[in-house]
Amino acid sequence: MGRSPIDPPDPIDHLSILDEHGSLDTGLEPNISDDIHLQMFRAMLLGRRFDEKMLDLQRQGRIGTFPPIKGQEAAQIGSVVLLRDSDWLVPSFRETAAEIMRGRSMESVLLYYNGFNEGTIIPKGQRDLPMSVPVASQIIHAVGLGWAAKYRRTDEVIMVFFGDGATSEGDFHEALNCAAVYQTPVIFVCQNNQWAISIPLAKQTHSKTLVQKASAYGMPGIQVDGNDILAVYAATAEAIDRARKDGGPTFIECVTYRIMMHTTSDDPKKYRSEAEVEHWRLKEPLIRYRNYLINKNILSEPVIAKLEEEIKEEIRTAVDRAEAQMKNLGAPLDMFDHLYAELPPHLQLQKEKLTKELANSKGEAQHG
Amino acid sequence: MVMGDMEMNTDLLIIGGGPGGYGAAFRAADLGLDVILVDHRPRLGGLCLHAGCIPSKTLLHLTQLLDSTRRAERMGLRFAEPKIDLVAMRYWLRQVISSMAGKLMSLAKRRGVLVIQGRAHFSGAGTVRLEGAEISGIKFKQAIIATGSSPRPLPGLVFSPDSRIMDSTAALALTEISKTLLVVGGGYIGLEIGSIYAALGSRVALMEMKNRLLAKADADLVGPLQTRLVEHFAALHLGARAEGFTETAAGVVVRYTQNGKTAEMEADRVLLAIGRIPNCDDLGLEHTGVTLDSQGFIKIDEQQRTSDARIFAVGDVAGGIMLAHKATRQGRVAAEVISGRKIGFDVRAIPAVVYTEPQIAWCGLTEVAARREGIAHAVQRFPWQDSGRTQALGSFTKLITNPADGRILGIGMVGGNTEGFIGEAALAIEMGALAEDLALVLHPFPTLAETEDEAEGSNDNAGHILPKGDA
Amino acid sequence: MAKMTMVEALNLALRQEMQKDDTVILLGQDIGPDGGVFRVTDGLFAEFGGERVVDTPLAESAIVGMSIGMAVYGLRPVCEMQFSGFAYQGFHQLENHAARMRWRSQGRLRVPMVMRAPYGGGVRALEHHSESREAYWAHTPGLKVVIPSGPRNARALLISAIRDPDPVIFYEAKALYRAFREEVPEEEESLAIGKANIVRPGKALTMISYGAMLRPTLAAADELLQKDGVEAEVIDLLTLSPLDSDLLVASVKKTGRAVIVHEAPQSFGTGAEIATRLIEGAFYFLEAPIERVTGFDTIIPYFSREKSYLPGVQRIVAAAHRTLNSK
Amino acid sequence: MSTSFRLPDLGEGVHEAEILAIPVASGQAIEEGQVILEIETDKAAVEIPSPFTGVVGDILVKVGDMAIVGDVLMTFETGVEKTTAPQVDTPPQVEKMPPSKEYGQSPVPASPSTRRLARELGVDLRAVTATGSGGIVTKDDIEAHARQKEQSDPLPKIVAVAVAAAVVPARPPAAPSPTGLPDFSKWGPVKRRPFRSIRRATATQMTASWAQIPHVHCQDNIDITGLEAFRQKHKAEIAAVGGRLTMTVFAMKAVATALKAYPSFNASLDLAAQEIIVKNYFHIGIATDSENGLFVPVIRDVDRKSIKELAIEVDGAITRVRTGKFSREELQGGTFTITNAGALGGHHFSAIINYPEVAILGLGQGRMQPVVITGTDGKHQIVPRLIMPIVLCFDHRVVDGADAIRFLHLVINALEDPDELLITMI
Repeated sequence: MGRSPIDPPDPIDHLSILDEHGSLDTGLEPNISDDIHLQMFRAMLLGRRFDEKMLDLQRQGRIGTFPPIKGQEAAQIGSVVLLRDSDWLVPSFRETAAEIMRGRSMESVLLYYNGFNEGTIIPKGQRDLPMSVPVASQIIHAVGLGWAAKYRRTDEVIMVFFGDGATSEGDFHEALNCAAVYQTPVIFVCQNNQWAISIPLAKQTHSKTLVQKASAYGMPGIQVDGNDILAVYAATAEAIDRARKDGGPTFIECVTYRIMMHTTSDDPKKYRSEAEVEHWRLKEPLIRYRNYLINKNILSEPVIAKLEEEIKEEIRTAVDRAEAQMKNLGAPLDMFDHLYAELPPHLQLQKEKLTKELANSKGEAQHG
Repeated sequence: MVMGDMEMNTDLLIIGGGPGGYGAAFRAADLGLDVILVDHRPRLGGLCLHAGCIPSKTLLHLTQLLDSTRRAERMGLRFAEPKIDLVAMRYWLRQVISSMAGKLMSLAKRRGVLVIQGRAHFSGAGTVRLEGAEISGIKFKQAIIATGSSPRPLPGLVFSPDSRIMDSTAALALTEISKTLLVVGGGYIGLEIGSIYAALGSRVALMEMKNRLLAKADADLVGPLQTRLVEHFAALHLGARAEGFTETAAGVVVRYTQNGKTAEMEADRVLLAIGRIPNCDDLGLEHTGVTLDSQGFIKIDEQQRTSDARIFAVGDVAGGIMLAHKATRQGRVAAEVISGRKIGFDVRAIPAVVYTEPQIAWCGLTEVAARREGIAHAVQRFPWQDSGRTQALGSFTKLITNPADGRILGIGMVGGNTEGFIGEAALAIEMGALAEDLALVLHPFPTLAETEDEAEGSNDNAGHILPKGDA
Repeated sequence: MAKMTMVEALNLALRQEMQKDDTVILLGQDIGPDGGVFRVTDGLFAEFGGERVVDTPLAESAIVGMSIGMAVYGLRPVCEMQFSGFAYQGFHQLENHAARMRWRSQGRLRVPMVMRAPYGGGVRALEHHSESREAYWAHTPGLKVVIPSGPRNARALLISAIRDPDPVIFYEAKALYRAFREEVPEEEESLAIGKANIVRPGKALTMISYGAMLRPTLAAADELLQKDGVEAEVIDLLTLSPLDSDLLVASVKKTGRAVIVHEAPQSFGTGAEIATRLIEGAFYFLEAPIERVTGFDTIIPYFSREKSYLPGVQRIVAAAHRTLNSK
Repeated sequence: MSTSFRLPDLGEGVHEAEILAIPVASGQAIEEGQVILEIETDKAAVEIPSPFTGVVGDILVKVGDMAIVGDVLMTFETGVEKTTAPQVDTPPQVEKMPPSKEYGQSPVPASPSTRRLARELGVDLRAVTATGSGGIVTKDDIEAHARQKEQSDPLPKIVAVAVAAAVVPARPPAAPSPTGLPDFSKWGPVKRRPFRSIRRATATQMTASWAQIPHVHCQDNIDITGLEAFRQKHKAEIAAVGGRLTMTVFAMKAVATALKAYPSFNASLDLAAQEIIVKNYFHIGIATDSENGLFVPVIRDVDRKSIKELAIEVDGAITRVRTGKFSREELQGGTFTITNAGALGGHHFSAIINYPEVAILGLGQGRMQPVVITGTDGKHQIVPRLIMPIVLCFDHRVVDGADAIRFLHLVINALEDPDELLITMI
C-alpha cells in the first residue's frame, strides 16, 4: 500500500570526447591504431566527396533523386568501422558512407540512383541487407538476424541504422521490445539528424532525448555527439563488446545534423532557417577529425592533398564505369527475374507477352 | 480455444465410455466407420472400470483370499492374523484400474476412435452440444447412447462424497472401514460390497424391503448364501423398508418399518444400494425422437434401435439385465447394425454371477421367468456335498430343461467358484445342448464340473425328466 | 495411417519438419506452452523447447519482420498469425520486404518463410475473426498463397510450404480445423504448390473452390447428381497463387460451364481472377456465363447473420442451375 | 397357449398394408378361416381369414393404421399351438424383427452362428425344417430354406426392385415437402389425402413403366360397322348366359391371335439377366376403372377360350373388381393389356404399358364417320361408317415399329371382318 518512487531505469549518459573546438577529453579518448584512424578518415572523406559528386550528377541530370549524407559521416563510419565481415549491417537509406565502407561499390550506388535493380545487389560474402526505404521497417529485420545469430551460437552482431523519424514508427518499438525480450545481439544506431524531411525533432517526439526510449525496453542506451567520431567509436565499441558477450542489444543515439536537403527534390529553405544550418556547419565532423589527426601527427596537409587526389580519381573511374555499365543494362525482361526461385506459369506468359511487344516496337520500351 | 465454436462431423457418435460404449466404438471402427466417443471421464472404462465391477471384483478377490485363509485354519493351516493396510489397498486398486484404462485408451487410439472428454446433450436433428470440451458440438449420422446407470437415491436424498450415506461408488473408494455398516438393498451390489466390508472388519447389517435377497435369482439358489450371510453379517433385516436417514456426528440414524412397526437403528455408515436408474435425464432427449419406458429406460428394438431412427441405445440405459458383458455385446450389435449388417441382440444365456461367498451364478431361463412367462419346464437339482472339493454348505447345481425334449433352457448354481464354469453352462444353452449332451461331456476329476455329470448321470433318459413338485 | 483432424495433421507436419531440419523455427503468439489458440502447435514446445517454438510479444509486424530476418540469415521460420484478421499489422513487412527481398537483391537474399493464419467464418467467432482476405496476398507479387481443404492435404501442403524457397502465405480455414477427421499417413507426404486437384470428375459443369468452401461445393455436386443427374466436376484449388490455370481451363474446355465458390467478398476477389483466366483460356468453349458464389461485398456480419453471408449448398446449386439452364 | 398373428407377406414386393376394417373384437371367439381383418395393400384390398380357432386376445392395430409385414396385428389364446400357414411364410422384415423368444415358447434350438446366418438371410427359425440331431436347426437348413424362398418369388427381380424401391420412400408425407409446392390453400380451400395404397401403387407402376420403357404409339382406325352388327346380333344370347359381349371381348381374341403371330409382344424384358422372357401363355389383362382406382384383372389363356366364355369371364372379373371382392391372384400374371376407353366415350388417346409387359392396346369409342370408299368400278363415294380409333403402345426396346404395324394390322383385319376373326381365331 502507499505511494513510493520506483527505481529509475539505469542512468543514461551523453558522451562527447572531441568537441567542435577541438578540445579533447583524453581520459575518454579511445585507443585506436593509426591504420584504423587513416581508414576512418579516408572513408569519411570519400563519403563526403562522393556525396558532393552525386549532387553534381543529379543536378546535371545524370542520376535521379538521392538523399545526401553530408554531415553524418562520423556517425556512420565511427560505428560501422567496428563491424567484422561476419557481422551484419542493416542500413536505412542515408548511410551511403557506411555501406561503401562495408564494401558496397560506388557503382552500385550510382546504378541504384539511376533506377537499376542491380543497385541493390549485395556482393557475395557481404552479410548486409540492401538499403531500406520504408522508414523503420528494416529495424525489426535486424532483430530476426540477431535471433538467428544467437540461435546458431555465434558471436556475430547486427548493426541497424535508422533516423530520428523512425523512432515514431511502430516497427521501431516492436523491434526494440523484441530485441530486449530475446536479448539479441543488435546495435541500434539512430542517426538523429534533427529533421525528418520537414519535421523537426521537437515535432517528432516530446521526449527529451531519443535514447531514453531504450530505457522503456530495459535496454542500455547512450547518447553521443554524432559528429564526434571518437565518441561514436567508443560508444559502439562498448555496445558491440557487450553484444558479442551475449549481453543483448544497445541503443546508440548519434546526435548529428542533416546539413543538406532530405533528398535532391526537397527544398529545406521552406521549413528551416539558414542560421540553424550555419550553426551546425560549425559542428560538422570532418574538419574536427582532420585537425585531431593532424595534431596527433597521423595526418599532414600533403598527405591529405594526396588522399583528395586519389579519391577524386576513384570517384571519376567509378562514375565512368557505372555509366559504361548502364549502357548494357536495363533489359526490361530482367524484371521477371528473381521474383520467385522458379518463374510461375502466369509470369512466364507475361514475360513472353512483353518479349513480343519489345520485338514489335524496337527500342521504344527500352530504358531511358 | 479462445475464439469461435469448433464443430466436428462424424459417422457415429457414441455417448458413454463404459463397456457398452467402447464395445460399440471398437467394433464400429473395425467396420470402417468414423467414430467419436464422448465421456465425462478423461479415460475409457465407464463406471464399470472406475467405480463398479472392476474395483468390487478386485476387492472381492482379496476378501476371498482372507476367507480361504480363515477356513484353512480349520483344516490345520494357520496364518498370522492379516493386517489391512487401506492406503496400500487403495493404491493397488488405483493401479489395477489405471492400467486397464490405459489399455482401453491405446486400443481406441490404434483404431482411430476419437475420445473426447465432456458431456453431450442432444441439441437437434443429428447434433449434440458438448459441455466442458474444446469441441463445441458434433454433427453425427448415427448415435449410440451408452450412458449407463447410477445408484437410485432415496427421494430427497442426494449422494455427496463426504456424506456417511454412501452409494456404491463412494463405498468402493474405501475412505474408511467403519465399525458398523448398514447396507440398504439386498441386490448383488449390496451383497458384494457388504461382504467386502464384512471381510475387512466392519460389522455389517443388511436391510431389504422384500422378504428375500437377490429377487432376480431363483430362491433356492439364494438359500445357501442367505444361511452363510447370517453368520457372516451382523444382521439381516428382510421385509424391512428404510423410510428416512438422519446424519449425526457419530453416524446415521435410519428409520424403517418392518411388519407394520416403525423402528430406528444406527450405523457409522450406510450403503444405499436399492437399485439403479438410467442416466438419460440431461441428455436432451427432448430434442430427439427417443422414447422411454415406464421405468425411464430408453425403449429399443432388437437391433438396439430407439424410436429415433438415427439413435441407438445399449447397456444399462436401455434397461434389462444390467451387466457389463451384456452392454458390450449390445454395443457390438448396434455397431454392426449401423454398418448395415443384418443382426440383432440374440443371446439366450446371459451369465450372471454374484461374487459372494458362496458364489451364485445362473444363465438362460430361470424358474422365476419360466413361471412368469408360462414356459413349460422341468427342474433338476444336484447337491455338491458328494463332490470332494467343495465345502460350502448346501451348494448345488440346477438344470432347467424343456420337458418335451430335455433341451437345456437354463442353468443355475450356488457354491464356490461358480464363475469358473457358468461359461460352460452358457455354451451348452447357446448350442441347444440336451441335458444328455452335458452329461456325456467328460470333465476332468476332481473338479466342481463333475457335479454336472451327476446332474445328468442320476437319470436314465434326459428326454423324460418330469417337472419336480417344486418346479 | 491414423485418423486426424486438420489441427492434428498440421501439428504432425510441423513436428516432422522440425525433427528433420533444425532451421525450422516456429514463432507467434501463444504458440508455446499453450500450443496456440487452436492447438496447432500443441506439444511442440515440450518437444523442441522455447528456442524453436518461440512465443512472441503481441506484435504482428515484429513477428513477420523477425521471420524475414531469420529467413535471410538462413533459417526457415514458420510464423503464426493468431487470426488472419490481425495479419494486416504485418502486411507491410510482407509487401515491402518478404515479397521483394529475393528480387531486390537479385537472388542473393532469400526469404523462405511461411506465415500461417486461420481464416474464414463458420465458427461463430467474434468480429475480426472471420475474414477471408486471401486476395490481398494473392495480389502481391513475390508471395505464394496456399489454402488446404482438409487434414491430409493440409499436412502435405504445409510440408511443401516450409520447404519452399519463397515466402508462402498459408491460410487455414478455422471451420475445417476440427470439422472432420481423415486418414493421414505417418510417413512423409507432400503436395506440389501451384497444383489444383480434381476431387470429383464430371462432364456437365466445373465447380471451382478451395478451403472451407470445398465441402459445401461437394455437397452441391452431390445434390446436382441426385436431383438432376448432373455430373459436376469439382476442382480444389489448394494453391491460389500461383494459380493452376491450365487445369481450370482444361476442365472448362470440357464442360463449357463454370461456377466459382469462395467465402471472400466478390469484387476483385479470387473468383474475378479465375473467371478472367477462364475467359482468356476457354472463351470459345463457354456455354454459359461464369457464375460466382461468394461472400457479399460487405464486412462479414457478426455470427448471428454469418450463415446468410457464407455461400451454402442451396446458393451453389442455384448458381449451377443458372449456368446449366442458360442457353 | 397364446399365439400372435403377424401381417403375412403378400408377395410382389408388398411390404405394408392399410387396415381397412377389423370385423372381430378382443375376447371374441373365432373359428379358423373366419375373416379377422380387411386390409388394403399396394396391390389390392384383401380379407384375411384367421389361421387359428380360439379367442381374440389383444388387437394391436386400429383402422387406418399402416402395418408392416411382420408386425403383430393381434394375439390369440388358442387351445393348441398352431405352427401353420401365416407364420410359416412370414419371414421377419429385416427393418424390424419380431422378438426372438415367443411368449410361452421355448426357443428354436440353433447355435448362435446359425442364428446369425438366419438373420442375415432374413429366415424365421420357426419356419425352417430342422434336420439337426434332436431337432437342432443347422446352417444347411437355413440355406435350404432361403433358396426355396428365392424360387417361390412371384415376379422377376427387376420389378420387385422397382416397386420396392419406389414404395419405400413413398411413405405418406406428414407435412408438405419444404421445397417444391406452393401453399395452395392461399387461393382457396384444399384437402390433403394420403397418397398411398392403390393410388400410390398406380403412380409407382406408371412411373416405373414410363421411366424405363421407351414408348412408341401406333394409331389407326378400324371400320367396325360389320363387327358392331355382329355384336348386336349376338348380344342378347350372350347376356342370357350371364356375359356381356363387348368390343373388348372381340379385341381379346384378335390380340391373342396377333400375340401368337408376334410372340415378342407377349414378353417381358429382364434387364438384370439381359434376357427377353417370352411367355408361352396368353393371359390378357383388362384395364378396369373402379371407385378404388385402376385395376387390371387378368383373363387367363384367352387363346383357348371361346368368345362366349370370355364374355362371361370378363364381365365377372370386372364386377368383382368394382365391388372390391376379388383375390390378389386375379391381378397377377398378365402378359398383355387391353384398355377400352370407348365405354366412357374416350376417342383418341394413348396408353402407358402395364410394366413389365411390353405392349398395350387401346380402344376408343366407335363413331359414325364419313368414309371414302372406292368401288370395284374405281368410283369413289362417301359413306357413313362406324369407325373405332385404336392405338398400340409398345416397348421399343423389345419390338420394332415394323412388327408393331404388322401386329396392329392383324388385329385391324380381324376386327373389321367378323368372318376373318372366326377364321384366324385359334
